Amino acid sequence: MSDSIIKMKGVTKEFPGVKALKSVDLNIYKGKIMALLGENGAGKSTLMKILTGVYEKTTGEIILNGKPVQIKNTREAQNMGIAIIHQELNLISNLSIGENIFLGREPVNSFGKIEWSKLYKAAKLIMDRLGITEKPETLVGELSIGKQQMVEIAKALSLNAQVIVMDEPTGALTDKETDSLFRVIRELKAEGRSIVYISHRLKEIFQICDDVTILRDGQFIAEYPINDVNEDKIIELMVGRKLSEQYPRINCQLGENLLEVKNLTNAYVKDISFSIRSGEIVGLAGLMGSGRTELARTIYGVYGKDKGEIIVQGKAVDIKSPGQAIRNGISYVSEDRKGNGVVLGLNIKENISLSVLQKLSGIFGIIDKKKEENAALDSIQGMSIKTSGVKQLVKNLSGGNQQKVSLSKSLMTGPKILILDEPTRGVDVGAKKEIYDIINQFKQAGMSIIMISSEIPEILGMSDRIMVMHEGRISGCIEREQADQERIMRLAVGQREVTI
Amino acid sequence: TAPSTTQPEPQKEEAKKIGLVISTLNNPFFVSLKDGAEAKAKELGYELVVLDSQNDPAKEMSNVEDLVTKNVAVILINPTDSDAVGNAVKAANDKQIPVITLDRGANSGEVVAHIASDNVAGGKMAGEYVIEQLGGKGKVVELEGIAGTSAARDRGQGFNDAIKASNIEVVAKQTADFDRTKGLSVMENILQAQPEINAVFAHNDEMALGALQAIKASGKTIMVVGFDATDDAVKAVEAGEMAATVAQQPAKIGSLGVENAVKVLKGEAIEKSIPVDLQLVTK
Amino acid sequence: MKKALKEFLIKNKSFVVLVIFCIIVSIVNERFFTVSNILNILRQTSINSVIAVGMTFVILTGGIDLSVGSILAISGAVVAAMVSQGNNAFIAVIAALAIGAALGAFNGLIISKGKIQPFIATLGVMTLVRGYTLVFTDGKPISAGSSEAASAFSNIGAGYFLGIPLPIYIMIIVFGLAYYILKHTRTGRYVYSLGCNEEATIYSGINTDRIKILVYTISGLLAALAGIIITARLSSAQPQAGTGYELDAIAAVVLGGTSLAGGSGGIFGTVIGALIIGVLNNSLNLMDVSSYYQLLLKGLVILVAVLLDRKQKK
Amino acid sequence: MKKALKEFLIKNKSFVVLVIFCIIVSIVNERFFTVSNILNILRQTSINSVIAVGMTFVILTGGIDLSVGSILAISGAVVAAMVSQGNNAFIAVIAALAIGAALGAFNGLIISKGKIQPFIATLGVMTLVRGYTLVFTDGKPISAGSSEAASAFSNIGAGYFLGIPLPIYIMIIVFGLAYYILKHTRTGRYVYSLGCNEEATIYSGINTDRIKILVYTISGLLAALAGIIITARLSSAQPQAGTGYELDAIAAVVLGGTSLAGGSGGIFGTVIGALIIGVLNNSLNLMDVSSYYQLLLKGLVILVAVLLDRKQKK
Ligand SMILES: Nc1ncnc2c1ncn2[C@@H]1O[C@H](COP(=O)(O)OP(=O)(O)OP(=O)(O)O)[C@@H](O)[C@H]1O
Ligand SMILES: Nc1ncnc2c1ncn2[C@@H]1O[C@H](COP(=O)(O)OP(=O)(O)OP(=O)(O)O)[C@@H](O)[C@H]1O
Ligand SMILES: [Mg+2]
Ligand SMILES: [Mg+2]
Repeated sequence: MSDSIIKMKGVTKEFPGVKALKSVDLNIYKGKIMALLGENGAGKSTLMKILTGVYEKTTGEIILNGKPVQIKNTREAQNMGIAIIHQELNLISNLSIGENIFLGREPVNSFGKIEWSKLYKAAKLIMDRLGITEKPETLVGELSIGKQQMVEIAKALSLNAQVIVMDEPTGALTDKETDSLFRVIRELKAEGRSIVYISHRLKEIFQICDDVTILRDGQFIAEYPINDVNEDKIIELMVGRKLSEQYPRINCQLGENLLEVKNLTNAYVKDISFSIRSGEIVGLAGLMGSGRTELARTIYGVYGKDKGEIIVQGKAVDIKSPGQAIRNGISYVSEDRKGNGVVLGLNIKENISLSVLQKLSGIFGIIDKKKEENAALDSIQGMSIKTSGVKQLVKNLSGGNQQKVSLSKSLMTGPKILILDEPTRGVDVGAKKEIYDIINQFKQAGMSIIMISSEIPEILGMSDRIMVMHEGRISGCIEREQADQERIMRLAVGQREVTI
Repeated sequence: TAPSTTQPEPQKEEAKKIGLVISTLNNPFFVSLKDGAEAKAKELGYELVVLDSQNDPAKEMSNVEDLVTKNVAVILINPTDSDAVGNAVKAANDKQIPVITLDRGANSGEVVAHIASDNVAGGKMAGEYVIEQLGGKGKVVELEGIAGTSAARDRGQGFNDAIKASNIEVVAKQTADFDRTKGLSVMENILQAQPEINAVFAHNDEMALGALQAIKASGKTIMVVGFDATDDAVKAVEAGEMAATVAQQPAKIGSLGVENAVKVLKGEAIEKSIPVDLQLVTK
Repeated sequence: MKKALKEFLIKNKSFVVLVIFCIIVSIVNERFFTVSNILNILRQTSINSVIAVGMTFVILTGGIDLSVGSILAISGAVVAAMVSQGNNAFIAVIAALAIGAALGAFNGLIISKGKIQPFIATLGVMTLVRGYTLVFTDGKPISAGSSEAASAFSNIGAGYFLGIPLPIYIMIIVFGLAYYILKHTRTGRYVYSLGCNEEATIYSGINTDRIKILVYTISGLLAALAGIIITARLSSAQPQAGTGYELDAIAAVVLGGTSLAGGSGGIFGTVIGALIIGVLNNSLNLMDVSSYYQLLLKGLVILVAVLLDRKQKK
Repeated sequence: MKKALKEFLIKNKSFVVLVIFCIIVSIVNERFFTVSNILNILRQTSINSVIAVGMTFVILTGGIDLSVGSILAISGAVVAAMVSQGNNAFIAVIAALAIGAALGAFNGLIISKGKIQPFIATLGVMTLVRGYTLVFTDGKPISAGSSEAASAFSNIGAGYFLGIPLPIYIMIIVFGLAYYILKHTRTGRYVYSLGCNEEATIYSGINTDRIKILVYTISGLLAALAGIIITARLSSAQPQAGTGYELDAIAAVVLGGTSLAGGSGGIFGTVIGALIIGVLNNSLNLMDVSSYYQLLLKGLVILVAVLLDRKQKK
């Protein structure tokens, strides 16, 4: 085998009450791309945080170029040539793109003044390479999540590191950006740099990785060259059993129109009209920034509307807040779980019950703790949430499990109309399947589901009908039978359909 | 030095304005002083501008500067502190505005008159009364005002000077910040610590009245002497609950201040030092 | 059993601080650990405790309330004025509580609907209400008088029941109710959730504006209650009453381990925090420490207590 | 051009508030808008401004510094004591500044390394330092005396250069330096970054502990500078000097549009905020508003100003 630049040996990490890593090994080879795979909560991010000095390991060894090293903080890791793109965004929203990219490494003149022109020129260079078209002076807070993710990548690139860890970098990206990223990754590889690549999208792994390392339950399972394994094999190693078909789409009897939107218009979306029937899944596709999230949040009452009507079960409803949306049977699972999907500081039980405490409490608003706990336990079981108990803080769950908590919370309200915004972002294959099964279950029960997703295979696999948005408008609507990747992309970039 | 501007021309309307910079209005004593001054000004037909320094010499300085800008005819200052007021007085001096100090003096700057009753003498008066009532020996508690204020210093000094000669012992000396609520809780605590107390001297009536509540609740009989003779305290003395309070006649200080300011305006000569009698209010 | 105790002590370091502190003071001064002094401490603590309970609600949502001292003063002035005019004590108390609650609701309103930061909003209200109290009282204390109503009223602060001062009962009831609300009711849960993540709470369909208005109303109401107790004890209301009390209340809350960022902590901690401050004040008086050194020591104790209580680093 | 102006005004509503306020006062009172009164206001504002600049640094990181008033007092006491003992004024000033910086660094240390919340840490230090100041001064004012050193020293506060009081120059220099540091140096950017997202700042390899220590040191240093100016103006140091100044400084920062949550705002806003407070104090005095109503109006103006300045809702 080729030289390993980094060897992690017997790494163990204990959090209070959780043994996240149990003697894990990882090899990173020079000029190679190592995939790090595992279910949600397997310990991938934890292992990488140890490598980059965010966490201290409990025991174990890190060997860099044949020499054991201690990495105490991010700066030391950077100095050793190790950079990381974190799974969750870590940007300063009040600073510009350029400032974020060079944060901590700004060029200064001899008076200590930052050389702005130099900084922005250098930033522009990296941004061009990644195909980010915004001005480097733009504040990061004004960017969509996807663009922010690209800035995060630019920042890691600017470090010129020998080893770059990418923890689910494509979670928020569309295909176009993913392509630019892969191009850059291949260039980096050609330059002899090493990359650790974490993703739940197995297709990507086969596109760019050279080797795979698989973790399960905080334990090292196996390392293979990519050519020695196939997708099924990897899934089996990850979840410890075989999985059936990926997208278990089912056909249901379509019922009445549950939701009808007419001419909905505000600062973000223009003249949106559509309807959805009971037992139907409508996929909502579009490029990053096309306004899908805004549309969902407008329906959900987060943003006000300037014009238009929302009709639930034939009755026009006035929705000014999420509370009113929920009371009208509409629920929303956010794409930004850290920001507004879950309450990280509360425990699982408290999160799951948050939207329905009204139903779980009696006189004077006294909460029926027994009922609450049972509801939470049901969800944990139904969703296979990996946790030490109902009282674990959501903060300490892995990303994917947080997503399941977010979904559980919405489902608790017993919605008739469920809007899912990137429901499987950051969710492992096994859990994805579980989530699809759950979605289907509710579809069968007669729910209307709007599913926003940037993964076109998922959209194609799950939806009965696909709506595509472009610049705040619906640019087209395709029946499932006529849908394919190319047609969706054409609509997404704003090309009107010629046929039909 | 300051750029000398032309001397303010006396304008008809403003010539009647008198400024009063008062150390604080958070204390009934100074409120009475202000009331006295206001009543007198009304009687004599002058407008009185009252500015509150909130016990802060820097604010006091600003207040004097603002009065200078306003071009008042005379400034009455009740200083927050005798040292710190000096530059404020000088600021008025620079613009040839006469200054009269009330209650506390100024250690520098030109002052046409000082009207006050002496805090040290008042403390002494209280001390002597306690000696007399206790027959020259006993245990007393001293409740101090806000640490670092001149009233607390002077009254404490006078009191302690007086009892030095006797066999009276100060068994506890604690601050209650001139505040009635604190007077209550501090006295409660001292009552827990000291089995035997014969008298309490408080640097103002507010603390004395608070201490009185604590003593009443404890069921003990302890003589309480306060300072300032506020309405509430005088009532308590009349009711036989409080033994005595030192009256400084703040209203009189205020009204004398305005009276003399008017004399200055009219060009009459006035005394440089105008004492206001202290009185011991007892039943 | 032993393990549970150990866990309790690790989680509640401020409790340990309090106990150790009490032991030291008991050794130094034998009068400290007597029934009468303990009742004394509890009664003195009741004022700060009642305010600190309201402050706990506010701080748990991530807010702060600087106006409690001023609200205390105006409520005290109103109740004293009403009682002195011969009104029924009960009606006067209700009126004062209503004023406190209304001012608190006003705080909550400008913070939630007006979107002003709590620190500056309540700073403004603190200044405004203090000014109004001075106007209302003309800067002079208001005596409750010596009518029958007045003596009924003064019982609230000075009375006893079964040998224990009434303010102690009030404090215990307030603590108990607050504990129950925060632990076991919907509202309590929303308070924590709001403090942890406001946006997620809104997305969960909860009207966070209402929660904000509620916590400031509770804070105002309890500040008024504290004002009534003080006024009743002294049979007189001071225009400057309550100045600086917000700092003592905040200190009690934080010493009790509640985070100023909101979302974590609770009433039990506040009980301990208020007691630490109460014991500190009492013991410094008992030991006749000079007032300059009292300040020095108070600052030191605050720092040491929070240093000991701080969250362990990862 | 016009558009740029419009944008500026929308972004800087506090500036508009200040201008409108000044116009109203000028109409009501013709003595307001005179050279001598404007110099007067600026000089009065200098103390609060200097403190508020330090506070801006602290608040931008998401912290708060309640100890500035106490640091002001001890620095003033030290400089007065040294000058009165015949030391060179320059050396005395340096010593006082060093003490302020050291106390600020201590704040920063216990906040960063000790992981104590800034509010409670600086509350502890505020109490402790006030106590120590009382011990140091024995509760009495310290006069700078009338030596040559003393008169040289008093120039800092009372002197003029080209007809303009020296404290105004000091204020302008402090503003300018702070503006430059925040806008154009790494340190400045890290201050914003830390206030906006501490974790992300740490992940970027920045030593946030050092930034925290630095901002509190700056705050302490500037509080000491303010203490020196006051002491020089009064030729005497008061043990109770600076009490409550933290609130005025915080008010200036927030009125200037800086968020107490950290990460957004800046020095220009603080200039405006300090001026609003300065003009308010001066104009209420000029217009003969009685002191009780002054408090009332001050509270009202704070509320109205922040209501106007608040961020627009989406
Ligand atoms: N700060 C923490 N405190 C306690 N437990 C933690 C903490 N961080 C992670 N864990 C636990 O460690 C385990 C591994 O988590 P980690 O985030 O590394 O998973 P992951 O493999 O990255 O999963 P995902 O694919 O969902 O991102 C999980 O069980 C998680 O609950
Ligand atoms: N805070 C903001 N300030 C200004 N513009 C914004 C802001 N947030 C979003 N936008 C803009 O609003 C539009 C919609 O963005 P949004 O990211 O919600 O779309 P989306 O279709 O959900 O894409 P994504 O795949 O990123 O979720 C974009 O043009 C985006 O740039
Ligand atoms: Mg992860
Ligand atoms: Mg989106």
